[in-house]
Formats: sequence, C-alpha cells, structure tokens
Amino acid sequence: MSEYVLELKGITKIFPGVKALNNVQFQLKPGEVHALMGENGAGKSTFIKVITGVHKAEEGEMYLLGKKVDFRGPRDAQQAGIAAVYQHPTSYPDLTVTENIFMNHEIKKNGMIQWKQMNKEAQEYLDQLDADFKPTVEMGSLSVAQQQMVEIAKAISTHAKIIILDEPTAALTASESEKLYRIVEKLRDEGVSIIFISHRFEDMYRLAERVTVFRDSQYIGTYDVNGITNAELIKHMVGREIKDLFPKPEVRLGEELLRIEDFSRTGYFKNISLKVRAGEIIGLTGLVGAGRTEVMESLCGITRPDEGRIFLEGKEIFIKGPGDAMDNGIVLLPEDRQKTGLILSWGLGRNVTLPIISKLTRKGFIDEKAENELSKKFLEDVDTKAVTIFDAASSLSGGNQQKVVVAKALVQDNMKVIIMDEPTKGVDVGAKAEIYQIMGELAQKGFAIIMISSEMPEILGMCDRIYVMCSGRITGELSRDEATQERILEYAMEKEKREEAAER
Amino acid sequence: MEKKSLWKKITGSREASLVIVLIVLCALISVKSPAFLSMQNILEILKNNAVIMIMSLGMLCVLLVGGIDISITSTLALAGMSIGMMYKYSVIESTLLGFVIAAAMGAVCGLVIGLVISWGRVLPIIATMGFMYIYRGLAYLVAQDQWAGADALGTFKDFALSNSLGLGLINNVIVITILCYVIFYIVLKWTKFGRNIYAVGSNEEAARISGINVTAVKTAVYTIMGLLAGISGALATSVYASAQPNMQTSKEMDVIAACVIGGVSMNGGRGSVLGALLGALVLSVIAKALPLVGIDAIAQNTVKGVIIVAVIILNVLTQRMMDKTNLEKREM
Amino acid sequence: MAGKSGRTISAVPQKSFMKTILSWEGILLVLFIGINIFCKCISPVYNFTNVLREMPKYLTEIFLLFPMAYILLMGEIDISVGSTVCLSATVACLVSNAGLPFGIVLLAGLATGTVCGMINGFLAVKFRELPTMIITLGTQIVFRGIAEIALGDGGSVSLVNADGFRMIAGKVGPFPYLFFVVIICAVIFTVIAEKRVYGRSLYAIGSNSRTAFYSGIKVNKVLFTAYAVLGFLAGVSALFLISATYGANTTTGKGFEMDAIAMAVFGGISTAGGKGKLTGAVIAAFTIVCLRVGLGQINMNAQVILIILGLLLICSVLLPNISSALHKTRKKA
Amino acid sequence: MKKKILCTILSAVMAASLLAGCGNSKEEQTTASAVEETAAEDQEEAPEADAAGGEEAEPETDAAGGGTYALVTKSAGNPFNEKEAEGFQKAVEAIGGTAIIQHPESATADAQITVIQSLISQNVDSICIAANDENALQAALEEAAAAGIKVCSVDSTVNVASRLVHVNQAGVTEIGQCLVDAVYDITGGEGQWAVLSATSQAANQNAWIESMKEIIESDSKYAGLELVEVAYGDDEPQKSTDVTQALLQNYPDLKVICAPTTVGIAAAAKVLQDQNSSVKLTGLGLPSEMAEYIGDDDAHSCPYMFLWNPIDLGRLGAYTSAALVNGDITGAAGEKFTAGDMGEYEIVTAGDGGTEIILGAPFAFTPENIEEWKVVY
Repeated sequence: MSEYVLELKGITKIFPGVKALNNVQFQLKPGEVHALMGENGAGKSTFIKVITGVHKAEEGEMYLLGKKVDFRGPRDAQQAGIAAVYQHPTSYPDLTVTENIFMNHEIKKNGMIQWKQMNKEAQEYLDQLDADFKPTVEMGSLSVAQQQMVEIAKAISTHAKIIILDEPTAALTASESEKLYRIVEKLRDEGVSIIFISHRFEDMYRLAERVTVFRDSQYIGTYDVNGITNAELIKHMVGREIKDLFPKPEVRLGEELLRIEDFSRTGYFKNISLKVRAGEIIGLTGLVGAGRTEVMESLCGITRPDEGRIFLEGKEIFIKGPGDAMDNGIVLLPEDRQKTGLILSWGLGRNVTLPIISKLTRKGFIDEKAENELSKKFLEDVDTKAVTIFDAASSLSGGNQQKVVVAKALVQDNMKVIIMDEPTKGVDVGAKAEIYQIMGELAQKGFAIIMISSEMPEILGMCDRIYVMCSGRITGELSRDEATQERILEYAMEKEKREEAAER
Repeated sequence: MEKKSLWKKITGSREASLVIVLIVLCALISVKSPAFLSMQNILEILKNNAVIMIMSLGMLCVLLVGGIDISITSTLALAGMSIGMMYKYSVIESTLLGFVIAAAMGAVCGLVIGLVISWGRVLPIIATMGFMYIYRGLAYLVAQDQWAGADALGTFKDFALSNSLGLGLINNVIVITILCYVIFYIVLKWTKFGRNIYAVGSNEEAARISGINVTAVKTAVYTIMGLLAGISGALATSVYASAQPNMQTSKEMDVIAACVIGGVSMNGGRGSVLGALLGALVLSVIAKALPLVGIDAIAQNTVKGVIIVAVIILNVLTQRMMDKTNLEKREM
Repeated sequence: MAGKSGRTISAVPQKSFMKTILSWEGILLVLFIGINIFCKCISPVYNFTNVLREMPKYLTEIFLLFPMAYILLMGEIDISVGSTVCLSATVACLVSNAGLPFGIVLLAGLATGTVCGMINGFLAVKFRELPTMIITLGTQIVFRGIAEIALGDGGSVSLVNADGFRMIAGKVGPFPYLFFVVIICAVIFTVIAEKRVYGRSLYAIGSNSRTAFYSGIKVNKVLFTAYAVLGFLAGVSALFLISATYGANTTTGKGFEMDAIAMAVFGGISTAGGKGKLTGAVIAAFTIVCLRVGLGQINMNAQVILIILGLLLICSVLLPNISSALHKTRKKA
Repeated sequence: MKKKILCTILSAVMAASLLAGCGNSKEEQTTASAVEETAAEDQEEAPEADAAGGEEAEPETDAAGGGTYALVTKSAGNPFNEKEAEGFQKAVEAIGGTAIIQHPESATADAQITVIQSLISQNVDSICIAANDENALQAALEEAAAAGIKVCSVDSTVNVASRLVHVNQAGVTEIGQCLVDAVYDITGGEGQWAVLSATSQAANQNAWIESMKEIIESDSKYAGLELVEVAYGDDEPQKSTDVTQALLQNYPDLKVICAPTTVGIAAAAKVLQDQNSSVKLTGLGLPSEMAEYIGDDDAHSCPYMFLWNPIDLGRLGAYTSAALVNGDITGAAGEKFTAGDMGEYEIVTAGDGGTEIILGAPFAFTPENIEEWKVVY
C-alpha cells in the first residue's frame, strides 16, 4: 500500500495556445487536509479538473492508493471516490436540494427514482452539517453559504474518500467560514482526505497540515504549514516580495461629499443613513445577504429605493437610473465582474470606454482613435497585464479583470464617489496589493470611496470608518481606531443575538 | 402539518392558477353554450387537439434543456404524408405498421436536428428554422401534389374512430394521448433520464461536470420531439382521414404557446408535464369555444391572440405579486 | 497613478487584407459573386435588367432585415413583423380608399407600423421576464387578427385610386426607386451599428445586457427604439408592397419575419446576440435574392428552392463550427 | 486558409444540394405518371435548348413553333391544381408548344407575384393564372402585358384590368343554383341549413355564397329554407372539423350543410359520418377525396355533390392561351374559337364587366357515378 491516497506525477495540460499545467506533481496523505495555493491563473482550477476527470491531461500519471488510474470522464472519478466542490457553486437552481445532492447518483429501484428515501437521506446529510433548511426547497432560493453546504452534502453523499474544496470560503463570512472549518475537521476525523484551495491564509492556518504552491502553471513546492512564514509563502506564490499589503496613506479628510438618508427598500434594507467625506475610505461590511450590495445598487440607480434621499456636496440629487448616478459622479464597481462588470467577449479598450462612449463622439460618430488612446492610457495607469487593448476581457485573470473594471471607473472624469463592491473577491495576493495601492492613491486625490467587503483584514487595513449592516439595517458605526474584528462581528450578528435573547 | 403544506403547495403553484383560469373559462363558456361541458364535447376537444397536446410534451422537453423546435409541424407533415402515400399505393396496409413507420421517420428527423444542434453547436432556433423549410419541402416532394384521402387510407382511418384501446369507452386517439402523458410524467419525474433533462436545462456546465453526457441528452430530447411529431403525423392523418403536405402549418407556434402558458420557462430548467397539459388544454378550449359562443369568425384570431397575451402577462404579474409578498414577509 | 511596471499596451488595430477577405463578410462576398456566376450558367435569361426587375418583391423584405438585425444583435427577436406589414398595408389602403390625400395615406401606413412596433417594444420593456419570442408570438396573432377584422368579409381590399402608389413603384432607368431606398437604409443602418453610440449600445446589450445596464446604457430605451424602428420600417415595407399589389389582404406579409431572420443569420448575425455585422447581413440578403431569382428562372419547384435555402442556412452556421472543431483537434494532435 | 476551404465547401454543398434537388424532383416524378415525367423534362430542358440556340434567340421564336405557355396555380400540394395542370400540359403538348407549370411556394398573392416576375424574365408567350387574390396581381400582370405576354385567368379570376379573358369553370349563378337546388332537395323543401366555406376572404366561395343567398331571396319556392350561419374552416382540416362540430352543437335542428370547398367538404363529411349524424352534406368536392362519403343511405353523409372537371378546365385554359397568342381571339365578347377536341367556345361578358369563357355546367357526382370518377380525379 502506498503512502499516499492520491499521487500525481508530471501532469501537463495544454489548452489551445496556453500550457495550463506544466509538469506538476502532487501528493495527498490519507486523512490530511492539504492546502493548494497560488495566484489566479496559476493552474489550480485546471489541476482540480484533471483530478476529477473533467479535463484529460496530455502527459503525466495519476495513482490512486498506489494504483495507476486513467479517468475518461467525471463519472470515473466519482466512482473512484473523488468528489469536488467547485469555486462557483455548480448547482441546479431550479431543482430541489435533494435532487442537487443526488444528481447523477440517484437512488433507484427498477429504474425508478425513490424520492422518499432520497429525501430522507438528504435530510440526514443536512442534519450532519447542522443545516437549517429542508431538502425539498429549491436550490435557487438558498443563500450562497447554504448552497455551499448542499455542495458539501453532495460530496459526502457519494461516500468520497477524497474531497476537493475549491475556494469554499470566498463567499462566506467569518462565522460561516468557522462553521465550514468544523465540518472539514469532522470529515478529516472520519478519515476523508481533503484538498483545500483558498486565497485566505487564515483558512490554511486553521485547517491544513501541508501546503502545495503552484505558480505560473508550475509546481513550486510542498511545505509544512507550521514550518513556513506568511512572507515566505507569499514570496513563493507571487515570485517576489510584497512589503506592505495595506498601503493606507495618510489623507487629510475634506468636506462631506455624499450623504444618504433613510434609504429603504421593501425586503432588502431599511432606514439606511450614511455619509462619506472627500478622501475618506469607508467600509460597509456585514454578513452576506445583510443588504450591503442592495443599498449601494439603489444608490447608483440600478434598483429604485422605496424611500430615501441622496445629497451630493450638500445638494439633494435624484437618481433614476445608472446613467444619472454616473452623471453625478457616483461610480459603482460591481461585485460580479463577469456578469455585471465586464463584457467578456469584448476587447479591453471597448470595455473601458463603455460608460463614457457618448462623450467620445465627433458629430455623433464615435472617434475610435481618441477612444483607443484613452483606454490605452487608463489601462496602463492601472498596470493591466495585457498585450493590446483589443485582447478579449475573458482572456485575463481575475485580478487583471478587476483592474479593467477599475480603469472603467477612472475613465469617468467627473467621478467623485467610487463604490467598490468586494473589489478583491477572487483576486490573488499580488493583484490585491495593487488594487489597495490604487485605492490609496484615489483617496489621496480626494475621491470618496465606499468599499463593501466581507474580508476583515482589508476592512480593518484600509478603511477610515466602518459601517456594519445586519438584516437590512445599519447596526453599528466604528472609526478606524475603534474597529476590531470582534466588535464588527458583534454588530454583524446583532440579529442572531436578538433572536437568542427572544428564545430565552 | 402535512395538510397545511399541501394547501400551500396548491396556492403557491402556477399550475393551480392555470387550473383556476381553465375553470373560469369553462364556466363562462358553458353559461353561453350549455352543451359545452357535455361528455361528448369534452372528448371531442381532446380528440381534435390530441396532436397539439402530444407535441406539447416533446416541446416541454426541448424547452426544458433550453432549446426550441419550430420544425415540428414540418416533421409531422413529412411523416404523415409519407405513410399516407404508402397506404395510397398499398405499400403497407397494417395500421400498426403505419404508426411505427411514422414514428421512426419522425425520430430520424429529430435525430438529425438533435445532432446538428448538440454536436454541430448550431443555435436551436436557427437549426430548426432551416429544417422547417427542409422537411416541409420534402413533404411536398413526397406528396407529388396529391393528397392521401379517405378512400386511399383504407382501414387506417378507422383507428381514430374506434374505441378498441379504450375498452370501448374512450377513443383510441385520446387513449394514446393519455398514455403519452402518463409515460412522460413517469419518465420526467421518476427516471434518471428525466432528471438529467432538468439538470442540463438548469445548469449545463454543472451537468457536464457532474458527468452527465449533455450532448447525448440534448440529442435524445430532439429525437423524442421528432418521434412525437411523427406519431402526431400518423394521428392527424387518421383523425382527419386525409394527409396533405401543408398539414398543420404554423401550428408549432400553438405548441410553444401552450407550453409557455403552462409555465414552462423558455430559458430551460423549469416546467412540468402538468403545466404543458394545462397550457394545451387552455388553448384547445379557446379554439373550441370561440365558434361556440358565437364570436364572429373574422374576430376569432384577435380574441385568441389577446387571450394568449393576457394569460402570459397574468402569469408574470402573479409571479411579481408573489415575489413582493415574500419580500414583505422578510424580517428586518 | 500606478503604472510602475512601465508596461505598455498596444492600441494599434491590426488590419490586413487577408483578414478582411477571410472574415465571414468576405466569404459571403465571394459566395455572392459565385452565386451570380452560377445563376448566369443555369439560366439564359439571368441578366442585370431581369434581376433588377424581379427584385422589388424581395426588397420589401430586405427593409425589415436591418432593424431585425438590430433586434437580433441584442439577443431578442420579433416574429410579428409580417403581421405588422399586413396591418399597416391594410390601414394605408383603407385610408386611401376613404379618399384622403396621398400624404395622409403614407402617414397612416407608417404610423400604424410604428405603433405596432411600439406596442412590442413596450411589452418587451415592461415584461423583461418574458422572452420576446413569446410576446411577439402573441402580437403576431393579434395584429393580423385586427387586419382581418378591418378587412372584413372578403379579406381583401384593393385601391380605388392607385396613382400615388404607381408613382412609388417608378424607376430610374432599370433601377426601381425602392432599390435606392433600400441601399440608403442599408448604409444608414450599417453606419449606425458600426460608428455610432447607438450601435455600440446594441452590441453591449447583446453581449451582456446587465453589464450594459450597470455601465449606464439605457437598455430599455435602446430596446424600445429598435422595436419602434422595426415597426416604422414595416410600415415602409407595407407601402412599397402596396405599390406592387395595389391592395392588401389577410396574407400580406406572411412569412416576412422568417425570411428576414434567415437573411440576418445567413449574414453571420447570431440570434444569441452580440455577434455579427450589418454588412454581412446585407450581402447575405442580396445573395439569397439572386439565388432565388436564378432558381426561379429555371422554374425549379418552389419547395425545392425552400429546401436549398434551409440547407444553406444550416450549413452557414454548421460548417464554421465543424471546421473550428476539426482545427482544434488537429492542433491537439 | 481554413476559411477559404470552408468557403469552397459551402459553395460545393450548395451546388450539390441544388443538383440533388433537381434530381429528386425528376426521380419522383417518374414514379408518378408518364405524363408528368415528360412534363418535367420538358420544363427543365426548355431553357437549356434556348441557351443552345444562341443568346439573341428569344424563346418565342422557338423552333418547335408552339410557343411557351405558362400556368400559375394557386398553390402546391393540392390535387385539384395538379389535375388542372395535367390538363393544361396535355393540351399544350397537343398543339406542339412548351408548357411551364408553376406552383407558388405558398397560397398567397405575394408568392404568385414572384412567379409572374420570373415568367416575364423568361419571356413566355402567355400566362394563365389561378389567382389567390383578385386585385393584388394587377401590377405584376400589367407589367407582363406590357412585355407582350397574353394573360388570362382560370378557375379563380383576376380583375378586369389584369386579364384579357377569364376561363370560368361554370357561371357563378349556375353554381349557386345547383347548390341551392341540392339543399332544397335534401332538406325536402324546408328546414335549417348552414354553409361551411373556406376562408372568409376566398373570392370564389364568397361569390357563390352571395349568389345562393340571392337565389333564395328571389324565389318564394325557397322560403322554407333558413340559412343559419356561414362558417369558415379556413381550408384547414382541424379548423373545419371544429367548426362543423360547433354547427352541430349550436343548431340541433340543422338539416343540411353546404360546403363549397374541397377541404371543408371532406372534413365535414368525415365529422358527419363518424357521428352518424342525421345532418346531410352537399357542396363542391373532389370525387377521389369524397368517394368514401357519397351514398344514399344513412351510413353515408353526402347524397351527392358537384364539381367540374379540373382536367378539362386546364385544357381549356391552355387552348385559350394558345388562341390569344395566335391572335385567333383578343378577349372581346362575342369572339369564338375552337378549343382543340373540346369543340367551339364563345367569349361572353362576365359579371365583373370583363369577359369570360364558361367551361360548362357543374357536374353532379352521385352514388351511381362516383366509382367511375374517383379514379379520374
């Protein structure tokens, strides 16, 4: 019997034009939690898909419990006891939780699906995970965290010996993450081997014994978590040293720029009031689903609030659509780059100029030369890694896509207030630092910045003032000095506390 | 507890609201024309619209995987016309054989479409638009500018008259329709293949990752659609005792409308056999009732169109209302 | 600002003659020439004059192609245009027969079309949850239904005084007026799609309507305008159709929507939105017209012509897909 | 490179499908009947022969001498039109000419305009057309006339300005009279009856129905007949079936349905026969489609019905075309000509102010003669 449950050697995977994996190796011990780290585009996701049989490697060998295996498709991997929980929940929103859990390994008798038994077993799995919803509800009606839980239940239900978690905590808040850690530990104790991909160092320290680092499609090394420092690890991942992750500059705060009063929208948020001054970075945090994004989208005219007033530089303004917000200098960088931030099939240049295209005209015709030069300038300003401005946005990594979104905001020369919704979500360490850098520079130039984030370190590291939301209300406001992780969490969980009190 | 959730299920579902629409429609019509709800009349409605109802099932599957098929009535005409000519020139005599040939022809037509769409990655609307012209053209070529009339069809047309399959009570055509619905209900709800159809429509990428052969499912769905169109071709030939190359032209839109009225999403993943049935019934009742209640012949299309638009918009508005009440219930 | 790495990004568009020729539009152009040679070979009477003379009937459909292409570019569809043409033609004829001046007749036809288009646009904007396919399926039945009612028993109306419409059907040399109007429309619509903000918005909405909305593009307005313009041109198409038929009936404009969509798709415009060029659609339209004229002149069975068009439509989408798939596998090997 | 290949493939496929198309139609026509085979070959060879004859040679100076005569039917896929075409074809062959038979792609005036335009390009000598719309073809046919083509209509007329003469299957009043008499006879002189027509805009049917109404009003003999409804089945079997069933339900005392349309009558006959209804049927129908339903006893729904001979109609259309081309007639009332072996016909003034040639009286199909006729058409 081999020392490893899973071992891969010399794996090379080529996509048209790119080598996504170049001679990488990997070993997984039985019953361990093994972290897999690396920047976006380092090849982690491709690697996972090779293990699960979605992609077929051009070269290399894979051993399962010492035996050489050759997966022809996802089914083979499933049958061999490998299950994966992917980065973007790969669920079926229109189907029930039970169906999602048992998809493609339904319980059948005489070719007929046994719904009763499946529902019962699904309930058992959910109970194991302390889930608070029924297996008969539709997947689409659940929160991201709940969906993640269903994905894990799905992995457990296949009685997998190896479970792969691809950035499971990216969309989770601290408390939800904690719950996930406990589940992972429980699984490990039951003898399941786990591969854990994450950008968050706290995940790794909390769970993993060993960590493997990939960079630029290549294998860099495998290290004991306790034997490696944070800085060393970052250096391995990025290939250079990053001195200061949060370059918060000292800024003299100016006049109040934006103030919203009594913002309410049925079912989403109620009585929200906040203000931001020139040069100030404020954080808006809370659990996912607390209504943070919804407030900002209403402010930017994406949705219409039921009530509320907006004051810009002391004067009341009325916003009926996203165009109005932009005209007033309020710019939103949406959370979901791929769905609402960029047009992936378009070139970078056109993406950048999209919001101001009507201003780049001469006698009504688009001045393409001016357009190209303008977008080139701004793309270079944010240091996008691209060859030409005609490269498709889909060809960039997450971090570079985010930079394009930033350029798309900066190009609006009347910009006063910039709202960034989870600007570093799914962005690797290297690019993260660059984005913080840009934020700092913007603040210095006197823009007001509102950052929505679930990541405690960046909230604490970058913000002058922090608003915490819970269940559609602002439950707390903290200055940079007052703010600690504990106090933020306390405000963010106000509702749960209230409920607990009520129960007693 | 159980009972309450059942009640909730009924009030919350789109099918239930359709049942109400259907009941209201029937009630209004029978006030004007009391004979409407007679057993004979109901059976006639079912028999005359069997073709639409059966094809709605195939369309349901096609829409469930996020596709569309506007070539179905061309397939129907090709299959129906072909067996019509076979009877005419006495190539075949047996009724069963006619059905088998029509079904097989339909399935092959559907298979070709399925391959072009799933393997050739052509958008469904474009592919089926092309095949709409092709199959219809072939039907004309097969027909040679002739019809297969009652005389030519021999005993085949008696199938639609007889109640032999329905134990002497229900017409054969209706029996086949019911049979199709039962089979599809079981397949979609209780078999792996049925659930795969929903999975592919709900999230194609996820389906691929979880090891479902998406290409095969899509191909199969269009083949089934073709199969049903073929059977419908045979049924239509039998029911009207005549096969013509321009048979059921542009009825594919009725089939799509039936599905959409029945709450089947055109984006895939959502829809039920019951919904398709109710949608088809609503359309059938309207078609049957307009002449009965004495609406002027030239206004009938307008009324039909307005009702379709109204039902669809009503669907949206109820959905919005439901969403809004759900939001209001949320605790702040 | 940042930019510390000093990395530069090229902003020079790469253009080459080969690229232009090998684009879908280039292939279509070759095909267009090929088909003309082909038709010349099979039909002894296939010549410039005859093609131009037979063309007006098809040109009335090409009108609809341009705005239809816009709507397809946004990933939407309109299958009610044929009915809109029918209703506009009916109204124009009835107004004309009521003895009103020709100017008002024209206005009535155009206004009817525009209103129909606006109704579609309104429904599409107000009920974004509904696929436009199903909305326009409904209005398709309703518009033609209203025309049926207006036409009354007999279902047909013919002009009492066709002088005005005879004028429209006039010619400059061998060129019918209609030809120039279509060419002008083609130029205008192509330029708008390629060079103006409205065109850019169309592509943005078709590629990702949510990003477009978030980026401040007035999606609803663009959508509504496209439907209204389609309605307006359906009115124009109806007027020219009247000039060829001196009347209207319940089958006027039947199948126009499918023809227009087929031309657009053949021209490389994807019904999924965001992809394709107007130039391609225009070349494709004329290619199809020439082919139909040529095949018609050898008295080919009309149904066989339809089969050929169907095959052509599917092949035009299928072959690039297959060849790129083959290309990929070859590269892998 | 790749796309270049693609382009070649595309053209090749197109050419191949084209050839396949031609091949198909030829192949299948051979299976049908000998007459059609020659017809198809003639059609396809005619233009080629012209091409060989040199470019400046106009088709009308064809060596065969008979000229080129075109028939445009209402639509493809309808046996009535096919029989009409068959007759036309035979007659043209008899006089040594070339026949072009064109079925438009759909039963609309729009589609017919396309066909007419193409025929003008081909410089045919005459166009004989069964119109889908009386007025809509005017512009196209005027253009044809201006190009020197002789235009006549057959079966379903075009307006006076568009034609030289109309070849009518039977006078409108004659048909109306026949149908009214049949209804009178079958009802026994009194009772409710209904009409099941094609579409509400079908010109022929509307004229006949109008004529029937007039006849009933003008003669007190028919006072006992009550026309309860004119229903439209749109010439679709399904709609016609629905409408017939609605008639039966709405009028329990109904005695007779009169369906002056070949699709409608077949659908109605089937409904009545299937339900064993006491309601009887008459109208205009094709013997081959209706043979199952014609009979005097209760088991059959239609005692007798009428139609004219579509083959003869086609032949007369061809002879008329030839006479117009040869200059034997100009289309003015009072002129006479010999239509081959069909005998002599005279041009008379038609109801719409133009002129027409009338084939003859409608022919009654009874249980006695149906067996004989059902194999003919």
